[in-house]
Amino acid sequence: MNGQYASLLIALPLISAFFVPLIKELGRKAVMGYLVMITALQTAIAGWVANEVYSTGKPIIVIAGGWKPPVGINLYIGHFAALFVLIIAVISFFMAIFSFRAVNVEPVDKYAMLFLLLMLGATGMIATGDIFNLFVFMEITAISAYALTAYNKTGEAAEASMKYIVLGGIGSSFFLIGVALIYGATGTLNMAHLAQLAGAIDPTVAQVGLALIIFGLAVEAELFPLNAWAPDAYQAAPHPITVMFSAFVVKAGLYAIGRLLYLFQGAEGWSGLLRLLVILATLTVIVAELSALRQKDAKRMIAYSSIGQVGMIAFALALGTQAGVSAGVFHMVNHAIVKALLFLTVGYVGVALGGTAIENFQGLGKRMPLTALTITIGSLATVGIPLFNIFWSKIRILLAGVEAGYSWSVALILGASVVEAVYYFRLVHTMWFVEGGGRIRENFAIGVIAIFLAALIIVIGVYPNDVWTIVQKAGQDLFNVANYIKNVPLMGVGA
Amino acid sequence: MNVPDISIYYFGAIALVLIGLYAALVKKNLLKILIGLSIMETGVNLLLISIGYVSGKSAPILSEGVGPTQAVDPIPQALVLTAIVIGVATTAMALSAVVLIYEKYRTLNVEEIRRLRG
Amino acid sequence: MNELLIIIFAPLLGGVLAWALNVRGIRELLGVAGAAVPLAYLVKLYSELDASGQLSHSIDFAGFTFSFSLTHLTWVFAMIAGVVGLASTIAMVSTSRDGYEWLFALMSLTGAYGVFLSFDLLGFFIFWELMTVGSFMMVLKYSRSAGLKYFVLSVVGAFAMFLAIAKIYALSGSFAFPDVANAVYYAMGRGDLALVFGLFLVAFGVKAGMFPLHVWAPDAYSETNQSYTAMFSGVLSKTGVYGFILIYMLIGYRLMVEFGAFRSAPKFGYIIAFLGGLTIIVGGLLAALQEDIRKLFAYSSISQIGYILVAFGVGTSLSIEAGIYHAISHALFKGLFFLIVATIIYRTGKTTFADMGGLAEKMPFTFAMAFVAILSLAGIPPMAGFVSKWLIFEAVISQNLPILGGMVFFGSAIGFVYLIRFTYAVWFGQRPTDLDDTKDAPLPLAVAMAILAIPNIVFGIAPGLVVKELNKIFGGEIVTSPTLWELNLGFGRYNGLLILVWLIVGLLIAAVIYFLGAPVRKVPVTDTYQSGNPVTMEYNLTIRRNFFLPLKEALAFWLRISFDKLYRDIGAWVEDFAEVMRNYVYNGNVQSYAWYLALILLILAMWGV
Amino acid sequence: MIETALKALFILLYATFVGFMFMGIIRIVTARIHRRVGPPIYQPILDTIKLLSKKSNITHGLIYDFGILYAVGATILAVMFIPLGSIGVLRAYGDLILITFLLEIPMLGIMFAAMSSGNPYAGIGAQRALLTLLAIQVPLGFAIVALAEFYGTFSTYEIVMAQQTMGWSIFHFPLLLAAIAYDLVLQAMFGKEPFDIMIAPGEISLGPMVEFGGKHMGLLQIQHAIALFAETLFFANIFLGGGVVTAFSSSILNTIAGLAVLLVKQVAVLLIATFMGAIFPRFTIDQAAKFYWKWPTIIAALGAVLASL
Repeated sequence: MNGQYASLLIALPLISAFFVPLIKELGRKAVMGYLVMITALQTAIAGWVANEVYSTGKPIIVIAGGWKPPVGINLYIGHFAALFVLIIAVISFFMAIFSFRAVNVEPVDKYAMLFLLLMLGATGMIATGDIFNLFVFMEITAISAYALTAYNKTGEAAEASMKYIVLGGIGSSFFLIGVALIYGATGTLNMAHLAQLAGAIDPTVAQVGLALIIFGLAVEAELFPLNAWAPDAYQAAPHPITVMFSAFVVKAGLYAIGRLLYLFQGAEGWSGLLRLLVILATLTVIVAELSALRQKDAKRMIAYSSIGQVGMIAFALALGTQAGVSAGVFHMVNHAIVKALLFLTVGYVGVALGGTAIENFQGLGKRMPLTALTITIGSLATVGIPLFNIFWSKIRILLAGVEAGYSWSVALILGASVVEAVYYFRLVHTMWFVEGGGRIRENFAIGVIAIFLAALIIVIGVYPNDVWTIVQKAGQDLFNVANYIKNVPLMGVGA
Repeated sequence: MNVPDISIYYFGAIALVLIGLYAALVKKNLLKILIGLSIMETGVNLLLISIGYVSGKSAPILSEGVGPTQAVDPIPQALVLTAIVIGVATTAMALSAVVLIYEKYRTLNVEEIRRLRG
Repeated sequence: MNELLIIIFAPLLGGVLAWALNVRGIRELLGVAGAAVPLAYLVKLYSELDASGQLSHSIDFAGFTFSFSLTHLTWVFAMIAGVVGLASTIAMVSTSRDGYEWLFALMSLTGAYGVFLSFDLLGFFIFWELMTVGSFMMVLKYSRSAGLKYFVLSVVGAFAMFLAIAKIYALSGSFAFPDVANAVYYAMGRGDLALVFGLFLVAFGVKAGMFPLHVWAPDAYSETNQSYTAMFSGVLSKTGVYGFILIYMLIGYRLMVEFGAFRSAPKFGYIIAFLGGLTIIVGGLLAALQEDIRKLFAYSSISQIGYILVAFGVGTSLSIEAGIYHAISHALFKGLFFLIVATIIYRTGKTTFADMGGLAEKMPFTFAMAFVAILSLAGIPPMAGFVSKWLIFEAVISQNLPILGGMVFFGSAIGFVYLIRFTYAVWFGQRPTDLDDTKDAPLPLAVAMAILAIPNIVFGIAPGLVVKELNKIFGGEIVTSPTLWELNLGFGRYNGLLILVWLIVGLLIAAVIYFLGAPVRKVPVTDTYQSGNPVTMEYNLTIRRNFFLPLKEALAFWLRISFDKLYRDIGAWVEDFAEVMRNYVYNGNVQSYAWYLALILLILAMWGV
Repeated sequence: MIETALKALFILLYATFVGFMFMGIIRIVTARIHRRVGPPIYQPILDTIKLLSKKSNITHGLIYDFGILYAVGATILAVMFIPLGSIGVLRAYGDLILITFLLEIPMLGIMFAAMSSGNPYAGIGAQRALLTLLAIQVPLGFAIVALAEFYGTFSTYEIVMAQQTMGWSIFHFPLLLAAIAYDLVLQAMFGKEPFDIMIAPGEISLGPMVEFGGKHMGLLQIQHAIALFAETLFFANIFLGGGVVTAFSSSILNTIAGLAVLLVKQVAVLLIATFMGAIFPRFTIDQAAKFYWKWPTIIAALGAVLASL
């Protein structure tokens, strides 16, 4: 099959999103079924693409309208993008199923549309090879995220959405300024081309431009202190959407940071920017974990924990070493799985028991044993217990951190991890060893998803070899810019 | 100081961005903050346009007497068009959120809209 | 599959199956099998090990190379885990009621095996974590606060270790012990070296229960299944002890070269030894003041580990051998003690001294076991506990380290003190009437106790058995052992058999005199001298609380200093700080958040221009 | 084998007899200090015989009996390890640490027996005895450490031999300090005032001993006699040069002379303890602990540190 079919990854959700109003009349079930179908289809395509990329070892470059880059806009589906597009599709598929149970507020058709657009935006951010296109996809993601945050139509939801909009708006404005500066200096928007020219840009412009772009993305990637919207949005959004936020929306932002950072490797002042990012990432971890310590709402607690983990990924990406990037990508994968599981199960508890306050978790081990067990697995994994997947990526990140000379940072992150362990184990204790109410029947489909994710956590934890090989390739894709440039067929304009 | 004449657009654009930022940082009324955001976006768009502007050239529309060499850089203009659309969408989203907030909170003062915190 | 891997993973497998099936009977069978299989393999591998000196195995996993190695040293420690682990799991057949406990108890046993057999730092760390988690889960089930205290301190220790490992890895690019030792010796700077040492000290100190990092132990040891505590204290704390040997193996030479020696002990070792000495004293004194039977032995465990640390700190081959010997005997007698405690709690359901008394008549077998354990812990010849303590005394004092010598002497007296307290309050005196129909130990517990009691006696009378193995670790005659019964250090000799024989002679002489006298008539506890008061069972005849009140008064000043409280304060402070910070930073006002953005922009501007 | 048995028998009889004489001496000397006449020196023997020949004995159980036997057996064991002049059955194994431990463990047997009676006085007595033990252990430990470090060996016999060439231990300053501390410790080991807190006649009715009577008490008297002998002998050996006489050509004469020398030294130790005991009133237990943890500890520690230099 022709690699150009990979453009379906973008096209499918976009087109199907516009068809949602047509089937609205058929009722809620139909819309949700449609959603499940489309995401399943997307998963199939993404699986095919990933298989293609990993079996040939070559990235798929989709060139729009036959215009070769840098004039035309291209999609670059390398090892990283292939992997993450698949993750996005799979998580979306699961969440589409979860939405059946979790989303009862009308209008569902709008929900389905926005859902697909969110998936589209994240996919696009990861797949695109053009910096402005990146901005567009980022805005698509962001706007659908704003809308979905407010979807529950409560005051809190609106408030969270508003915060997200204000901060996201400022961030994207500055991102655009950065793009403008870079474009002004190089005259190109193609990433591969930019990377070629990076060394030659006026240092001040490169520095300021890159800094502003990173700043804009950092809002999306939840770096402290630009992440203040995140806990609110996570808490107020419908449960499936929270999963998506945590599992891939923020990852897309992180990916963009990583990609652009390494594209501009040649630029002056690059290492200074890295150091700043390391500081911010470390702060993110610490502040987030401390904030989670005394939360009374489990969902918010896990939201903070998610931010902390994201900080760790950012730390890994900002180390500037191959080991760090690979470890960061590994952590991205693991975190996507674990947080998907946690938000899914916690959200399910919220749906079943009417809220996610910690009191609702009392005696959950007896009330909803399967859910409690999977939450426990997710918690243990997040804390970084051996034989769970996050352990491997976490030690890799920290080893890479020390290797890169950031021992103090690693020490602080480890300290924050202690805090993390404390609040997770409090939750585990509450679930299993505090008396609670009577038994509740658990939903079959959600149980299957949760077990699947939990099994994935343990399988990767017990046998990480294969996944590690995959993420290593993805990490190289991100880190090795020379390869990236080589793979994009630039038209005529050599270095 | 040799200031190229294009600079005035840059300064204008940056000034707009800063004004917008000022509004977002200082004004307590949610609507004013959103207006600030809009101003900021306008500033950014202006900046984009001015980067592609070449003094004395015409709009990049292929027509009689306007060849590729006579036109300004078309790409920023395309970008700005996109950015404006995005800005409109954002603003619309924001305003609908504000409507909802006002319904629920009966105020637009940002200092009172803080149910989610800590 | 490689035998070493079987040794390591058999318990975990058994535990997972026991948990998953969770059928009464099968569960117990699987659990005990999980603990027995490694022991069988260890015994089987002994001859092979003797022939080759080292059995190694390595696998590539998750992009790392993990190597495992069975040496004479690790064999000894693994045997501790094997024997005590087996006894502990057999005892759990009686005291454990659900699959949860089997899973995590055996998981921690796997961790301990892994720690001992790992021959690279990463594997060591991973199994260390596994062990910590398993034991933590065992505690968490019983008490949240004890569990979290244990976990937080353990994790702080583990992370300290991890940082040290990462530092070393950044230097050497490898985790394997030989590479690490090389890299540290040739390439590590003075500052880093001190840092790594400090981090290791914290890491292993926590697990071993070294003062002032011991505060988790009393709570954690007491707030769990007491059968499991036998393993907890007997095996898991030994991993910390083993860690101190690792310090010698990996960075010891370099530390010695870099920082020199104090007297004949290396300076870094003297730090360990001195903290060990404080551990003996603090642990022992606090043990004497406990009112809960479990806590008494928890503190006692801390105190005894102090001996091992003192021995290791002195740093001669003799002293390290003595330390390992004490590790063995500590595992044996402390494991035995906790099984006794388990039996008592199992049969009476009580844990405080105030509720007990006079049980010797009702539980004669258990009391006999307790008698062995008491003699061994108190260091009465000819018991294993005496031999190891004696070796430590000789090793420490012969190195001209008087202060440490005084500390270990004090420790032996304090051992007497708290043991008599235990004996008096539990076994003797007036029995509360509700304990009148207490039964003796159930069969699994009895078997488990016997497994641990026998070596306590054998290793005391025939210390040559142990010393022969320990000498192999060092590849020389550190302690000569002309016969099985005798030890000779050159400046001191010990003969277990002679002591036994002459003790029997003495007992016979006494018995002869005794039996020459008129026969005895048994009288009840109420028929004693009470200053002329008539006494019935209504009266309380036993000192049930505050047995050592004068000691408490004499130590009043020192008892006010509590590291436990200090750590709790730090914890509370962190939580409060977190709360305040959270409320200030995430104050809910979007405008403040916008200011954060502006602030970062400002920083970027200052950094950029 | 037979020679060993004979030696052992001799040591046992000699120790028991001399020990009883010491008990008599203590009583006489104390009486004279109090301006009383006091009992005849063999009075303790008479007492013991009387106790042993009682027609009616009571027991509180197996441990009650076994504890006593254990105490006597362990004391016998201890005395075998201490060099007695040139006689010694197990002196080759007479390790300082071992003997120190062996001298302490009879108390364990007594405690077991006493506590198994369930008498509250016994409980208090046991508590006091243990705290006293705890108190004396620090200076005792330092004194032993000082000895071992000074001579570089743990063998009591070798220490005795070394003193024949180097002079008595107490003539070396570090060991003099150790000896002073050890002598203060002996006071408590003997159970003499001001450290007779554990027995405290008239206060807690002899504490651990309160329940014993008949043959149990008789056995304890024997144990006490042997222990008294062993403790003084140990002190004389390690600090006062022991009893090695080589002046005569006949080894039997040498042995007898050695025993005589030792006896003099033992009596001297005993008398010091008796004098002290006679003039001091009893401490409370915490006073005793604080005392021992202060001066004797400082003195002994100083001795140990000096000896190790």
